[in-house]
Amino acid sequence: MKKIVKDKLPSLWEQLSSQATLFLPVEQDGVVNFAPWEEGDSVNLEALNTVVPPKNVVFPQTETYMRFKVENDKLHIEPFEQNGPYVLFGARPCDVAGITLLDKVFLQEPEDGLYSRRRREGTVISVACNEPDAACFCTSFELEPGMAPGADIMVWDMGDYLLWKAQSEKGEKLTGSVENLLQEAAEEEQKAAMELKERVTAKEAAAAQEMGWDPSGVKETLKDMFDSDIWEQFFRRCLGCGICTYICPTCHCFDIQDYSKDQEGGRFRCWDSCMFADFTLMGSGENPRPTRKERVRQRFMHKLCYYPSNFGLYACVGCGRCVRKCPVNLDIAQVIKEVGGVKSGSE
Amino acid sequence: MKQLAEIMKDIAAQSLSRGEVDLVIGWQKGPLWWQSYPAFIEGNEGNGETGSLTWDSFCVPNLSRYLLEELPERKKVALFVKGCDALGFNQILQDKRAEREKVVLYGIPCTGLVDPDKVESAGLGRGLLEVKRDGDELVFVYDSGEQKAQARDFLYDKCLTCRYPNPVVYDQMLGEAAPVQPEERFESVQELEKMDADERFAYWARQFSRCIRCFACRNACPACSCRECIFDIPEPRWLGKANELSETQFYQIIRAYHVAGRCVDCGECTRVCPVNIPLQELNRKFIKDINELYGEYDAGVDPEQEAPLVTYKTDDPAAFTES
Amino acid sequence: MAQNNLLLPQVAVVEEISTETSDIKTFKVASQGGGSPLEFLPGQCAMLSLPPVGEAIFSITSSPTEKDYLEFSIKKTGSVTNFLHEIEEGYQLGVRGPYGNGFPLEMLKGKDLLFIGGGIGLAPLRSLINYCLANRGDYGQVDIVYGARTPDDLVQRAEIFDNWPRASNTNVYLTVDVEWEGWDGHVGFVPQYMEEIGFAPENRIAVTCGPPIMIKFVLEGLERMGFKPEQVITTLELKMKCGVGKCGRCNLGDRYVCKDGPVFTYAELLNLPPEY
Amino acid sequence: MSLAQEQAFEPLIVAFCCNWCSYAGGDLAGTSRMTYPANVRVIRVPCSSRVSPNLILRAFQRGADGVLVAGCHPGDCHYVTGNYYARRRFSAMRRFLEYLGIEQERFEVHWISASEGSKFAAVMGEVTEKIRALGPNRKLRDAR
Repeated sequence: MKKIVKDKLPSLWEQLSSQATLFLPVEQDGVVNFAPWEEGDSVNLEALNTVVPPKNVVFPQTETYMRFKVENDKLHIEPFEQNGPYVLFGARPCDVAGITLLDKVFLQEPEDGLYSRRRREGTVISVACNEPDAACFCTSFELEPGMAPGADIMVWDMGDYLLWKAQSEKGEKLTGSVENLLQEAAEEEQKAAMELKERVTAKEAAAAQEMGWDPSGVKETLKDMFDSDIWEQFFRRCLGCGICTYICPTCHCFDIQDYSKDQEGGRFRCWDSCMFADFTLMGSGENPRPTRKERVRQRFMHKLCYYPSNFGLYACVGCGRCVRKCPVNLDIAQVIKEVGGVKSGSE
Repeated sequence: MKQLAEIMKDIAAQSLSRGEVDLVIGWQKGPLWWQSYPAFIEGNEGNGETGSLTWDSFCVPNLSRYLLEELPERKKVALFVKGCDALGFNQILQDKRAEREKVVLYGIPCTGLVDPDKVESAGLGRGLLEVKRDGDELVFVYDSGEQKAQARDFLYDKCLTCRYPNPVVYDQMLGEAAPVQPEERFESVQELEKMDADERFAYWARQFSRCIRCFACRNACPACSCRECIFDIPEPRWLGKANELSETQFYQIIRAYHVAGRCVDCGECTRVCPVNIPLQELNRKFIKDINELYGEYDAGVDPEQEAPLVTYKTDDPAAFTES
Repeated sequence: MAQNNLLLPQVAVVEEISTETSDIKTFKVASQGGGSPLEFLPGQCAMLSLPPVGEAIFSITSSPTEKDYLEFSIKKTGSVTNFLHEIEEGYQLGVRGPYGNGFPLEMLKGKDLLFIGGGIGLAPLRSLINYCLANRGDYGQVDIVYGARTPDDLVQRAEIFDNWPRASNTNVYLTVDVEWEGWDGHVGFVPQYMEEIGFAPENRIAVTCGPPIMIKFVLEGLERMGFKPEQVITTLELKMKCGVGKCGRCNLGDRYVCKDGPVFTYAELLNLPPEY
Repeated sequence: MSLAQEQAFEPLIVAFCCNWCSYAGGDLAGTSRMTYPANVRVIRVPCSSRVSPNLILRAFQRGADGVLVAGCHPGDCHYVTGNYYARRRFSAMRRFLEYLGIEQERFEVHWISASEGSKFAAVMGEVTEKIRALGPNRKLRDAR
């Protein structure tokens, strides 16, 4: 394992950004989000979670993929792509797990070329969490706040320095390219990091235990709960906004739209939300999910029942973003608790 | 405040059991200290759920907005209103989206609500179990003990400038009137007005560049009561779905304009914004200008009065040169 | 450039446009160099692209046995379809696909087939009907019950009045919802008419498509006639965008209608949330 | 902006003109052989109060350097009161756009009657020159 002293981080940003686009958690007006790093940006590696997860790096909120032109009644269509190598530094382990869940959707047959190319071109560096907060519950999904198996490089914040461990070929390659800034980590330093990791995991697991969260059986329970009255107590307070879906590391619904000026333009895909009234509204005026009740149910059923039935895993990583940001506290942690407490058939 | 919560529980149980209303909207406590969210209690005696009603420093969501969805299906609905909620209710009345006689309002004098972000920034969030209000002070409760602080330092900015902490409309008032001591509300607007055009543009462009287009500001707003929002209409699609600065500017300008003269200044838009865009400062610009040009007007105070942008006087001044 | 951008359409030409009803037209689409832009199965769909208006998904109404073109019967309902109804022959548009599972051809082999269609719902059925008639030996008796609101709303008139009734061992039963001047055929709703005629369920598969309300009553009627859910096939229409099971819009339980459907047996539908 | 660019800059102005007064004023300017800059694209609307802020913003998004709304003089509205409402709304809108950093001159409102052909030509000329002096507008433009 390697380490980098924190004084050298500015040099690291410079060096990394000279070889690729470097996404870092950047603070602006009190909000920390991943953004392509520029000289003078205020980097915040301490913020537990960015507001928007780094899914927008692998699956941008708006992504133009085609240009078109109508000329002399002829239609010209051309693929359009604007990417290249990038480094994502500072993703939390839950964020990395979120990307792994997106992989299952976008990389399954038929493979989504736009997404897979972005995934190939990026190197993901995860920073372990030393102090998860009350909204965190990643251990409930068998994740560890101190470890991201899906990351190319794993980094632990040890105070004055970051302990650095390459976990993949891509990670080794990037490590080699910044070797000049790294030092070998001593045995006891490595040991300290692993101890910290264990401690943090144990602490969060204990907190989850105390809150009574146990999602493990929910995917089975929910199979019989489509018609349950339980949804009544959730949907009424929902405002129908898209915060939960847009800040969720695993939500991936999108829309496809065109823009144009005169006879030229482009086609893009952009995030969309199953919480929005027009998400399933058809041209005929029919809407299979006409009210907030069906939409709220869809969101939670998809994460906790439908996705697991297809991929074996919950589409939730316990990052706590919806817990922190839902304006009316309609978060997945509460839903898990409520639906887990109701045995099938007892309704 | 515990006392007020008890009164709320009793009154909710009474009005449901007497059949006066078929739904009570109040607040309930969630598992975490900052979670107090809208609660919907129905049925005879509320099926014993009225006991879960709460009132604390986090009961911030405006309940009157829910009338848009709930009222059409109900005979009569009771809800608790803080000062800002009452203004919102009146605005919904003025917009003819609710009938006064179908609603029972229980007024709550409000001494300001606590902004969880301010608690977190002060480093008080770790291990916090509960926040209690004790007069002008807040009591932060931890496993290890309690800590006290001045409440004012932790209130939402919108509460610090609140001019109507006591409901302007109610059927029954619960508790003594709260003191009215608002700070000047147009200060930020004035600061921005002092900048030059390019600075102002850069300021707002930076704010808008963070917008994720979640529409929470619209959906939380008691003045955004259109049955079908112009931003949702597919044909013609006024608002493009791409997250582009130009589209976001379009969205935010039109959103603010649509509530100009009807915005009750409750500040919910700013509160719910996940990326800290100071949306209230957009709405307040309209309020300030309308006050200056067409006379002082407080939306939501009198639902019988006409909103300033749906009326006129023949000798109105203009903000452009008339010739 | 990515070799596998699933969302990228190819340019195709609208060779012929025929007006079916006041709000339905059929479009014949071929590659720029001629020939069908896609290979597909009956019941599959394709995404038509009309920059800058956008994309919409339609079921292919021609049979795969027609190799020179794709046909789409399209009703005016939204921005894309309104635009489509304005274009002229020779217009260039984008096509991508085919999407979806198509009808289970193996399962239909050797069976008597009962088609029940309403209005524009004939579009996907027509592909299968013509496919079966082109491979007549593989299937038993073919019965087609088709109706629309008025006689003027019936589509594919040449086929429903002439071609299909003349095919061997094939019956066509037409009906309209309301009495109409000049119409001396059956008057009444499709589901009732279907039950009036009566079809034995033995060795028969029913395939239905039409407005949701019609499908609802057809399913009930088929059940009364003794059809098992496994013998009934329908095709769903939900809002779709990507066509490849990723954008989430047509998610129905753990299925995606664009990819796992749009064709489902009634038995499969009973296991899915009723959100269609 | 370099001098060459500045000289090359031809502003694009979108003028929403009320059918009954200002558009007729424009017609009169035309039939009277008065000239005004070709930079102005006139869009005929039934009344100045029909012009929604959506239209104003859309014009800026699609490349307008300045937007003008022209209607009947207060008191002369064909629909009696339309321009009184317009006066309030566009006053609020104009100040709001300025608050967002859009120079005031880029959004103007003028009252031009059907008989004021020369005023129509003069206003179009003035507006064009003001915008020319300000330079191109990028502030609300859709850059795609």
